[in-house]
Amino acid sequence: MKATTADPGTRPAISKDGDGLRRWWSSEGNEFAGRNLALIGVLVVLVVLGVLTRPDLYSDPEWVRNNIFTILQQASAIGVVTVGMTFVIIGGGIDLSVGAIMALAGVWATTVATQSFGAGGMIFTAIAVGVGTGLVNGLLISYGRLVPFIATLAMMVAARGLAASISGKQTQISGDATINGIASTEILGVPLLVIILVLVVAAGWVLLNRTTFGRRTVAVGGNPEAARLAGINVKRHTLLLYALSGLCCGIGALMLTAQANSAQAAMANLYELDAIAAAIIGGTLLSGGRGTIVGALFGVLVFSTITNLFAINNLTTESQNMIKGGIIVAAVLIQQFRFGSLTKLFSRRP
Amino acid sequence: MKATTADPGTRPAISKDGDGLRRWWSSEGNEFAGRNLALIGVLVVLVVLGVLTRPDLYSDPEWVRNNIFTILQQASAIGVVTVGMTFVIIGGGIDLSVGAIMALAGVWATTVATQSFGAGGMIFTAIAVGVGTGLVNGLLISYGRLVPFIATLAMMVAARGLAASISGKQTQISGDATINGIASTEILGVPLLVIILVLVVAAGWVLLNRTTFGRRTVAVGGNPEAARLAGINVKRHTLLLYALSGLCCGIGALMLTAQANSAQAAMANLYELDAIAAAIIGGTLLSGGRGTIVGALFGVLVFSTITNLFAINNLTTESQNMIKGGIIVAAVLIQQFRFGSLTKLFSRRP
Amino acid sequence: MDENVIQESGDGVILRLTDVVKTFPGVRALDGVQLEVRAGEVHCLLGQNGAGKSTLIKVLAGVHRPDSGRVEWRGRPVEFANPQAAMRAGIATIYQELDLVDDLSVAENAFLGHEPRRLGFVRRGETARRTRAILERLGHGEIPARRPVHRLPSAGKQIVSMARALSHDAKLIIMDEPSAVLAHDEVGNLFRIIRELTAAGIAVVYISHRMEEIREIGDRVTVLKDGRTTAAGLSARETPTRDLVTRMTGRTIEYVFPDRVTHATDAAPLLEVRGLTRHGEFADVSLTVRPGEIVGIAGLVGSGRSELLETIFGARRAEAGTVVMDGRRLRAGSVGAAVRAGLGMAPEERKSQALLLDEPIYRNVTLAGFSRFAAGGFTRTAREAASARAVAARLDLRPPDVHRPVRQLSGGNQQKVVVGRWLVGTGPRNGGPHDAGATPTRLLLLDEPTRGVDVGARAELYQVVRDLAAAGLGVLLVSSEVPEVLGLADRVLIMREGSVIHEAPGGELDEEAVLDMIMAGSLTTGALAAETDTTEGEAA
Amino acid sequence: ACTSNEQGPSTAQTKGPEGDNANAAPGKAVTIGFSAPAADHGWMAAITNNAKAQAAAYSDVTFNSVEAGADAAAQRAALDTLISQKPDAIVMLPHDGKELTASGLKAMQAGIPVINLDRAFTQALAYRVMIKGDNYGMGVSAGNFVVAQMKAKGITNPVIGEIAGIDSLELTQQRSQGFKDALATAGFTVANRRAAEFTIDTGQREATNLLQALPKIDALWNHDDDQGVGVLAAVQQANRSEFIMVGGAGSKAAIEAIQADNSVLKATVTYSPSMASSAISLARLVAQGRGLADLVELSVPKDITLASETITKENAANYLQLGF
Ligand SMILES: Nc1ncnc2c1ncn2[C@@H]1O[C@H](COP(=O)(O)OP(=O)(O)OP(=O)(O)O)[C@@H](O)[C@H]1O
Ligand SMILES: Nc1ncnc2c1ncn2[C@@H]1O[C@H](COP(=O)(O)OP(=O)(O)OP(=O)(O)O)[C@@H](O)[C@H]1O
Ligand SMILES: O[C@@H]1[C@@H](O)[C@H](O)OC[C@H]1O
Ligand SMILES: [Mg+2]
Ligand SMILES: [Mg+2]
Repeated sequence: MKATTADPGTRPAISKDGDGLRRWWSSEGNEFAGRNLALIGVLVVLVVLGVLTRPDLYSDPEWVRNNIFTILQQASAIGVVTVGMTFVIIGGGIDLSVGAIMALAGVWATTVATQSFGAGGMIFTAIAVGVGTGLVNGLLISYGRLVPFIATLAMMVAARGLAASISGKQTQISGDATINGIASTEILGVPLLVIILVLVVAAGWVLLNRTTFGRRTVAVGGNPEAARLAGINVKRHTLLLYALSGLCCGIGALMLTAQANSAQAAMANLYELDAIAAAIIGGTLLSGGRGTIVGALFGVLVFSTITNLFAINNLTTESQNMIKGGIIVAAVLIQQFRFGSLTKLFSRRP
Repeated sequence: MKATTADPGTRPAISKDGDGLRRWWSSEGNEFAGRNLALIGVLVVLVVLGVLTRPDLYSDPEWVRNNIFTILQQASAIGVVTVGMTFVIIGGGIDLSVGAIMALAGVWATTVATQSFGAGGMIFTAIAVGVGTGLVNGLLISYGRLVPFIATLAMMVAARGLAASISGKQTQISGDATINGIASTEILGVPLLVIILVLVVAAGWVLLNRTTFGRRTVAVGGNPEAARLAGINVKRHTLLLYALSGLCCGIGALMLTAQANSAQAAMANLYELDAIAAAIIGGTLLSGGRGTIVGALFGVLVFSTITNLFAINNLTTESQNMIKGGIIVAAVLIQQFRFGSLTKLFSRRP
Repeated sequence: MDENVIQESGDGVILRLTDVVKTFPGVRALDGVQLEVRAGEVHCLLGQNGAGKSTLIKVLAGVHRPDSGRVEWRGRPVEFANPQAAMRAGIATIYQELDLVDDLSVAENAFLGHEPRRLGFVRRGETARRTRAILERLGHGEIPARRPVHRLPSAGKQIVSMARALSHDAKLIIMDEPSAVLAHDEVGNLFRIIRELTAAGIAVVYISHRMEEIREIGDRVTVLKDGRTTAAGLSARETPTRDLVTRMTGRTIEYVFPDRVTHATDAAPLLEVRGLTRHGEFADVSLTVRPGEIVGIAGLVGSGRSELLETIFGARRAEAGTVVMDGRRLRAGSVGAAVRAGLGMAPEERKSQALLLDEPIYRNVTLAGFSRFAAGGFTRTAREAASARAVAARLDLRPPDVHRPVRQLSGGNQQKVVVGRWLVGTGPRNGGPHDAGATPTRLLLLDEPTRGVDVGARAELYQVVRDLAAAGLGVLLVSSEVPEVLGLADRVLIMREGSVIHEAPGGELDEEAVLDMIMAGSLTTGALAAETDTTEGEAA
Repeated sequence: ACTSNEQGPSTAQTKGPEGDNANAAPGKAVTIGFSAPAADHGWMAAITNNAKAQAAAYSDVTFNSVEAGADAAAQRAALDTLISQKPDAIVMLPHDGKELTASGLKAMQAGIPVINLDRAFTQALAYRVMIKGDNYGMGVSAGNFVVAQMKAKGITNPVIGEIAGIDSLELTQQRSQGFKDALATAGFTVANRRAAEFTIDTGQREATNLLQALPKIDALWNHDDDQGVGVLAAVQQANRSEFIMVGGAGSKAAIEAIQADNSVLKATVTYSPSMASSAISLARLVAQGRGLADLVELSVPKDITLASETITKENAANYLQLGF
């Protein structure tokens, strides 16, 4: 949908070309740098709140280190899925089926038949299911001309149904030590899940900002007609975007399965909402044409840091929810505020 | 979001406008008439499926009459909410908080304190809570410049939290005979709930198609910049749209409370998804600027007819879901097919 | 009624701007503008693309607030807080970019924001009736008042924009390049209305890049350059063109077409179109373009030229007929196939069909070619930017910073980006191996390439097109400006109601003859709206 | 009657440390961590409230609750946080026993005894004590009651309906299986089964659908008394009364209705959230290294499964105070 109010963010300041400092980490320009800085600010505030409310815990460096990894691990599977979602949204679409695809991929990968092929078979299955369902989404949308919202909603319903039917509505145990090990392995002291997240985010960043695929994504989402008249195969590209999202779901499903040592038709419930919200909070336009991977990651981190803050403070669910609503609003308002003033700061003429 | 594929409908051939038959019930023109006809076709197919699978039930006219009212009653609360949602979407926004607002309104209206004021107090409370939260949404979006998706997501989380806290997470029984009677009263053989639905849909249709408010909604969603240049107060209008959606939630909450003789913080779960899906299936563009109330009603009816079909055939949840996904896809494909050929039919030059 | 009497200060001035300044982040769009408009005159604003004309009128219309300076309206200093305030004060505006709502009808658009209403209900009959009256006045009574505007061609939309301006009881009407999307006959119609308006004492501020229009309709001229007034109150009829152009650009420009090169007519055709048909748009069109040849298509608005180009390019699927490029038949309805075969198209509507408004200029320029710069799928933006800078320099893009989002460019400069897309890498070779983005395009389809482009840049563009042809490219050009077609094309096709009715070498036709031919069909006035809305009678 | 509109746990579900009980004597001060899924309906809310109230009843217990959001992943994260704070024992009602077995193991390996509440872990290593309800048994009790009633009425080929809870939960499957097995002993089958979502509005919706699909029924089992409020509303709106209905879990409203005997609801089979109170008591003893006073053993037993009792008009008075 369209923002109905004029967004001051759509007309960013002009900067001198060469200013590397502001550009290096977000090739999309100041605006995004500004937004990301603001999100880092929000994260810092959340951590400070944690320190203030639980000085006892935060005084133990070992606990702090563990806590950081806890937050990151919690963000890992949803973070991977959010990368795919960000591509889809930048490309002018939306994917409501990510949670359901994760469940289907997880459940399929943990059937007795699949598990008999070992870790390789499970990984292959999860990825194949993810990419396959993503392709179906893409076909329905690009060649069947279904609205993305409806096509992926249908997939969401259908994939959960299929997952329930494959699993017989039972939780399926993963007996594979390699798969389960994904959740407990550390490499040089860093949990493997965190490493996977970092790799996927890095790959997503490169893909979006440094490859022709990324450029086509922006073009297709920003003005599909212009993209088409410039010779870009809009339909095929759209198809690929949903396949990419499906791929991320497959990876995410393996990560979740490893964490739970099991999979279930109801798992990853409403991940689509979280992923979309994280992408948007990170600065991706829901109407397509622009967005950032790094921002989306920060969006995910904001959510998992909030959850962590609530947990260490022992809040009841209802107060959690009320406060969470407030924090989301505050985070976005801060972002806008910071962004506005940063822009002014950067564009001030000597 | 934007359709990522070029829509050949954006520059349709010029057709004769004069065909009154195609226009009388949808002032928005052929295209919508085509879509609505197609949705009626889908409804007919669903009913025929019912007849074929359960001839025993369908042979009893009394049962058929009851069944029609059952379907309509089930569609009533969500139908009312969908009318508000359709306005918000046409106006370029989205409202993810409708389910949560309904829960909050329902729970607030059934507190012991409110109930002590009787039916009037309960109705007033539900409406006031609905409009109030809608106004908060609207303020955040129009004056706080939050993206609608994020603002209403925050409201969704916060309103459920508040509802849980008000209700102490308990189911609250409605002891008011007048309120509960809404669900069982019939007027001239037609259930009151159905009458309310019809009235709200009619009012919505008039508001959209015959008043300045409605025409401005189309302008604000279709081209906010043009609306602003034409002197429309886009911010205030946006605010009013969310208040309208909140109003519908308040009414819907009362209807749901009457049906369940109670209210609960978890009620109306995911109604937002259903309402958005119904609006879109009915032909409303998620990007704003175009939509029909009658289409949205048909969208709701398709969903409740599907549910009814499943129930009379005793399908398991998992097959229900798989088939439902398929039906949604098929419904939209049929619509497009019908729509395309109808347009051609109507626009063929002599 | 009294307060509606125009209060003129001594010399009939109703609007006076003094030292108006408006800055956007990083740009001083208006840098001390003076303007004085008298009641009942047509006051022309002249200036290069990006000079600040649109920004100035947006200040007048209450869209932008000036940073400093004074605006006096009918003798009183004013500051319009929003468009509504300006409208209420009696200033109506036709904006450069069409500002209509696609899904509202012609009548609803005309009266958007001030609908005739009763208790909140739109008086639809009244709205339609008043709209029809205005449309009649505009000479377009055939446009159905109840048709959604997205079903009108762009010229029809322009008429609706005008109708909207006339729907207000305005004392000043501002028109920002209204003729850019109008064809010859329509411009005549527009001028008739303007004369009616000024005769009634209404002032008109008129912006156009076409000198002959300024001469015909204008009373006085104010020239803007880089956000400053460089000349005010010149006579529109008497000031020599050379003078005006010099004040606009700071240099002298020969407003002439580059020489034609003669070339072999026996070369094998590059493009061969046979019997191409799309019902309701055009029928049985056949044409050829040889390498090095510029073929122009003249015709009225709505004669099907844009659809023809789009169909050749595969953006629309042909219902019958073939497109052959280099002896190989192109797959119908596939832009990809056309691009691979060496076709390129600069479409008619820049905003909806060509630009990524929020992306930087250079990425818009290289939109059709970034993959040719890429290595192994990885983009090389530095090279893209360098190449885009070269294009920007050739077309005199202002400002020339290619990292700026296209949205911030003035209308004419946006148009340069659209055309520039197909010039990437075609510049004078600097010999190096760096011409990675050299376009493989060998046939260029140009649809109204100079829409909104200023005199200076236009001359550059003509030269560029000639150079391309000289380098062996074929060009198929559609333009509603007959002199442009005649001056640039080697061969001219004339289209009327979807058919090619005449073909002749460019040198053998004159403007008069062409106009006669294309107008012959306009008697039916079928161009803007094919049929009248029969439901309206009953509804009224 | 808006009985359940009042807040607060019913005190009957908390057992104060009474003087004559050897376990009542305060022991060493302990911290008990607690984690249960977010409560969105009465039963789950009662679980959390009961745990809190029971902990408050002990002077030697500090209660540290981390309510974990919407799904297993969120709960896992909350538990990581809890484990890192090293409480003396953890009481955990997992979203899904299998999905959270790994977290149980992790806590046990960190030296924290885990009391697994209600939804069972898959490995014995993952918990010190398990206390749970009997989902299968609940279905059996409901089935047995229906069979007995049908026999008493002399109905040989009854039409039986079932309104289940959230269908993707394993506990729902177990309940349905128990119901089916018990019915099978008399040769009965379920004619139509709809799954609701433990909420009133979905209960009303699915019951309406089911009643529409079965123009005449003899018996109906609804898995959950929370959604039962909606089910009863639907029954009343459809003007149906030709059948008997059995509820599930044992809410106060349901027990009152059974006692009043003015609706189709004739019985409910218990699945009491009081198990959360018991879990806290057990956690305290385990953390303090004590056993159950009435048992010979010196430490708390490993597995406790509550019986699912059938509440009817006859015995309703006894259960009223246990209703939640
Ligand atoms: N919103 C904006 N943000 C930043 N710069 C802007 C914005 N709008 C206009 N500009 C800049 O202001 C200058 C004046 O633009 P303007 O549109 O007024 O030119 P113009 O005279 O109307 O040109 P044209 O003949 O091409 O329409 C240009 O340099 C343009 O890039
Ligand atoms: N958006 C539209 N909706 C309906 N009909 C259209 C639309 N655009 C063009 N047409 C119709 O298609 C035919 C050809 O129009 P087209 O725009 O191709 O003509 P053109 O010669 O290119 O004129 P222009 O100079 O406006 O581009 C006309 O009958 C016109 O009315
Ligand atoms: O809703 C309850 C469910 O959450 C619990 O696990 O079992 C009893 C049910 O009534
Ligand atoms: Mg301009
Ligand atoms: Mg054209």
